[in-house]
Amino acid sequence: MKARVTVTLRPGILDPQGKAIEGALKSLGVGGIASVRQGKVFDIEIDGADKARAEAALKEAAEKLLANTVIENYRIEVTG
Amino acid sequence: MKARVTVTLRPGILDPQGKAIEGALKSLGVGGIASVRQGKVFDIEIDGADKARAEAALKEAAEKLLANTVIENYRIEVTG
Amino acid sequence: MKSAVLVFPGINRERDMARTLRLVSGGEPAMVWHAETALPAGTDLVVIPGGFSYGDYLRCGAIAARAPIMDAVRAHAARGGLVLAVCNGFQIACEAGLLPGVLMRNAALKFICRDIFLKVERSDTPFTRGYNAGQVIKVPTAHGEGNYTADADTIARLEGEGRVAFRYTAPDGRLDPQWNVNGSSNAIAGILNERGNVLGLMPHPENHVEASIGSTDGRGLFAGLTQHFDKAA
Amino acid sequence: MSRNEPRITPELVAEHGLKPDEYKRILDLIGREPSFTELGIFSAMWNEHCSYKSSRVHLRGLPTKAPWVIQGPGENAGVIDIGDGLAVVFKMESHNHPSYIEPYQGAATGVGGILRDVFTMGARPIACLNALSFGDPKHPKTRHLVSGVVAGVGGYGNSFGVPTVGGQVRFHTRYDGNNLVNAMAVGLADSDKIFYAAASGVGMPIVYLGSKTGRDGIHGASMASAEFGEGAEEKRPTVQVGDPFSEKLLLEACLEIMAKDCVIAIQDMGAAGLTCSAVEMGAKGDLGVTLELDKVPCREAGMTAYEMMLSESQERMLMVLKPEKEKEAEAIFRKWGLDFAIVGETTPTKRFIVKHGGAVMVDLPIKELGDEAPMYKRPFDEGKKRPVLKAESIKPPMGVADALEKLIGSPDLCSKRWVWEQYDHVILGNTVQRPGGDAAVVRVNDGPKALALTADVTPRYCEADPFEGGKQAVAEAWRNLTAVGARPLALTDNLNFGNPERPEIMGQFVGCVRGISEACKRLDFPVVSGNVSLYNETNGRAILPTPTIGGVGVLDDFTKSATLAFKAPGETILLIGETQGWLGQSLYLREVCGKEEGAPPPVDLDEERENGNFVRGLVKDGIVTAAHDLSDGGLLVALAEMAMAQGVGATLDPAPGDIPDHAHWFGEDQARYVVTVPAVHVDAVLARAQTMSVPVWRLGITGGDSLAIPNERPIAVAALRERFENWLPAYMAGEI
Ligand SMILES: Nc1ncnc2c1ncn2[C@@H]1O[C@H](COP(=O)(O)OP(=O)(O)O)[C@@H](O)[C@H]1O
Ligand SMILES: [Mg+2]
Repeated sequence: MKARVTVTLRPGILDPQGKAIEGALKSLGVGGIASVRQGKVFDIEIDGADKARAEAALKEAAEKLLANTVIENYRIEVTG
Repeated sequence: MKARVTVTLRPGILDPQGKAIEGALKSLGVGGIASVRQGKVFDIEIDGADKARAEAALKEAAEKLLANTVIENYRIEVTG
Repeated sequence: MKSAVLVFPGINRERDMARTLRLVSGGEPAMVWHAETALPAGTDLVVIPGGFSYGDYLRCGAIAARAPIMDAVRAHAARGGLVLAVCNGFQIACEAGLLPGVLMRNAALKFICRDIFLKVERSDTPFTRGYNAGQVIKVPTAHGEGNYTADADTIARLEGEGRVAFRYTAPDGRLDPQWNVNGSSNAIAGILNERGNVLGLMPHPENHVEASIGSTDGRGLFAGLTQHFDKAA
Repeated sequence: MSRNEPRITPELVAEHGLKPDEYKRILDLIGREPSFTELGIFSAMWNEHCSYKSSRVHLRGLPTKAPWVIQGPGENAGVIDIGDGLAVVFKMESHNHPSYIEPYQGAATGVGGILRDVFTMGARPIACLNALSFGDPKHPKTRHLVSGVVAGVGGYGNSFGVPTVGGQVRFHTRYDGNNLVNAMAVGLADSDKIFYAAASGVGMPIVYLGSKTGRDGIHGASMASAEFGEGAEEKRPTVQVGDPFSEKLLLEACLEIMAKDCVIAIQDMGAAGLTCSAVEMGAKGDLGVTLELDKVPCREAGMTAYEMMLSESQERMLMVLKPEKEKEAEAIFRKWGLDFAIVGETTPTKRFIVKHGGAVMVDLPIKELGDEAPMYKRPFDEGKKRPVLKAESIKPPMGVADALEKLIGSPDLCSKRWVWEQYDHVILGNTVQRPGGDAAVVRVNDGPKALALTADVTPRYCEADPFEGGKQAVAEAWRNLTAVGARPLALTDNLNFGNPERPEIMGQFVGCVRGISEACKRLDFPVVSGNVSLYNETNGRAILPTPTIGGVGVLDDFTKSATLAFKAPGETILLIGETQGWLGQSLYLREVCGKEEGAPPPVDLDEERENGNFVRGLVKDGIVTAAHDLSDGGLLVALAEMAMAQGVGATLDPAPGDIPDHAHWFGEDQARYVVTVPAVHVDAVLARAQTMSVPVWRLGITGGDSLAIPNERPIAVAALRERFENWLPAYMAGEI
């Protein structure tokens, strides 16, 4: 099974990377960019075909390692 | 308008970080993880309401900066 | 030798580089701000120094590679002018298309600052003429993303065309994965472009040019460049 | 006076960490009920972190003066004169609580904060150190904390571009719920171009510089002054994220405008952000300050006055500008891509006035905000002295060789390479002695002058006897500087303790400060800056008392510094100082015998001074080929460290026999050094020692590839080194 875990910064937490990218896009002359925030995606292959089990494993992975839940939120999608 | 650009490594390009995360998840005892590849997401706010224009700007942003197209693919979604 | 050291926001080894150029070549390098669009007239050598341009945000070197000054650097290289790109400079040069490949996270996923050993693969380039081919030098590394990677064709071409300038080895010059500090493909530490006038390398020869501060093994690179231009002049 | 703010209730007052009598003090001071924003300001200014209300009365006793001290405690950092028109600016500060909650960002912003303190004064940072204390390696959180903290310290310093050249790492179960992250920064400035926080002149523009203000770390300062309970993790939304990139820009921009003579006063925004910095600038200059919050660059929409005044967003500064230089200064900041906004002005009124959305949100007497902060003489109990343990009463559970191997591979004594290799310690090209020696040595500009830098404390001694422990921390720092050949000049202290409302904790604090004070006086080693971190305890269990000392010394010629490695075979090894075999509170007792008992070794400051001056003289005259001071683990551990450094062994003389062997080899008597001397110089050294009445003993001869001790199995240096290097990487890889 394939899944994607998307990890994004919680609202209000400073995103220095996003800020720098925003500045760079502006100075490259890319029009209309108002703000950028950067996050991560993890594309994960999981053994087995039990969706509930996969979701549980992904949740564990996100909580234990993929996301720093002090400053980040995460979302899990099993894609097929 | 809000949009998301997702940047992932092209298939076949080595991903040491994904590999390491894979190993770490295994040693944490998270069950059934077969492989992990890491990518990036950019949540972008764009001025104006013209979707076609926004998409053009996002494509420009991705091509010029957000993705290193030698090793990365990107996908654009205007989400609202 | 007239050298120009590029200065990007967040770059932080530009002073180290300038000081070494001054010390070894005797000349004062020009410090060139990233927003400039031209290099100082008569520039022989462009140096893209190490550091954390734009905080290494997005991808190391990505934002700096798109700075206004880089068009001038590309033009300089296209004319056959020399470009030395060290550490973050190497990353910038790859992002700017001056050199092939990418520098990924170190295999150990950690920043590593350590003296390492480099085998100088050839001595017939302006950058390496201060060394003997096969010589092993000790220089410091300090980076988190120096794991050189490229597709198999590119690696094969680099090897086939003798464009690998430096390799991570054991102190005796032996190839040994234990001494490949960041896990680079084929232990590649430094490469040349096709024309041989752009060198990118991860370690910091500029930090090893005085016996009292570690070693003088880095001097050869700068002394060789100085000679190259003195001869030409 | 202010609209839409919550009503002040006793609950709200309590949530702000203000005790009822403290609130009454506020009412008496301003003669009315404070607004919500004002309450926030009082809580920030009057908490332990900013007001030093429990510690102030004791800190007054610290010696802070010497002819070479330009600025003692009271500014962002201390300043000392090192001659040639140069000054060294330095300070250490803790970021303990934030690093427990989010180790990477907590440690990173700790480094960022202390760097700002240093460059605010006009100095370019040239080195960082860090002293880290973690819980028991077996505690489930420890590995995660070590990994995050070390990555955070490195992540910030490496990107900013300053070498991190020294520090300390220790483990003890008493830090389980409260790890310590003490970061020190050292900068270099022209001694006649130091910048201070005191504003001067009425009607001068107050400028906001750096990054935008967000809701980061609101209540950070009050959190740093609260004891942890079970729910500590809930304080999470206050996490600050460091941006070393912006800080590097801020550094360059600040130094550029300082060089252009634009600045009247400057102050970084650290704890309690805009509030603390604005109040300090005004109060120190005997002026009032008016702020217009509508002009403050904000990262988020709809921020309230309360939030803006208490935000601890990083990488920000406040500056009083020479009005005629406004355009020039602004152009510099714009060039570096930083925010620049005039947010207020100085006034003659001595009032602190804050306006937002057309309303006056704050109107307070500016001097009293700081001066009238509560000050407590908390009751303290220094506790009973522990018994002096007789070496004879401690049975050695194993032989000397086995004990050495055990000690050298223990968490506190093993190599910290895994840590310092994650720190760029060579950038700037001036690192003469890298981490791993007694003190780091950093060349000043192109030399020949150099600084020696160290951070030290032995918490187990402080716990067993706060006064002796305080003395020892200073003496050890002084000794480390001396061992490389430097003249110790001054120190910064970072006093980490538990809850001062408990008399026994207050007793530790008072005892340690008295000890520090005593040692500083006798060693001519003044305190020029420092920081106090209290309430480091969880569920009533406090950390070990940990008064970290950051020492700075100077060498006239960097090429003459001594290193600890045995250099060549055939050299005579000499011990300087008296050995009684003190095993109480030793690492031998803890690691080998499994006991933490007894009184710690006493520190005789006269001996320290005389032995140290003797060693420094030998180094200066180039007579010794290696020098190393003795501390944790005692004599044999020191010899092992000297042997491992370059792989040169030694043949050692037998223990003298008047004390038990294990006490000879592992006792932690103070004021001692080991040096090596080429055979030709031995007589001269002995003669010199005699004229100076310094005790010297011959220990053996360097050479071979093992440590050979009579009647013990030979200890292979390579095997020892393997143990020494292995523990930390193996632990971090989860193999131990
Ligand atoms: N333990 C101490 N010893 C000496 N000086 C101290 C100590 N603690 C704090 N100080 C001094 O008190 C002043 C205020 O400290 P602090 O609030 O930590 O500074 P900042 O506002 O720069 O964070 C500083 O000048 C500091 O050097
Ligand atoms: Mg400060």
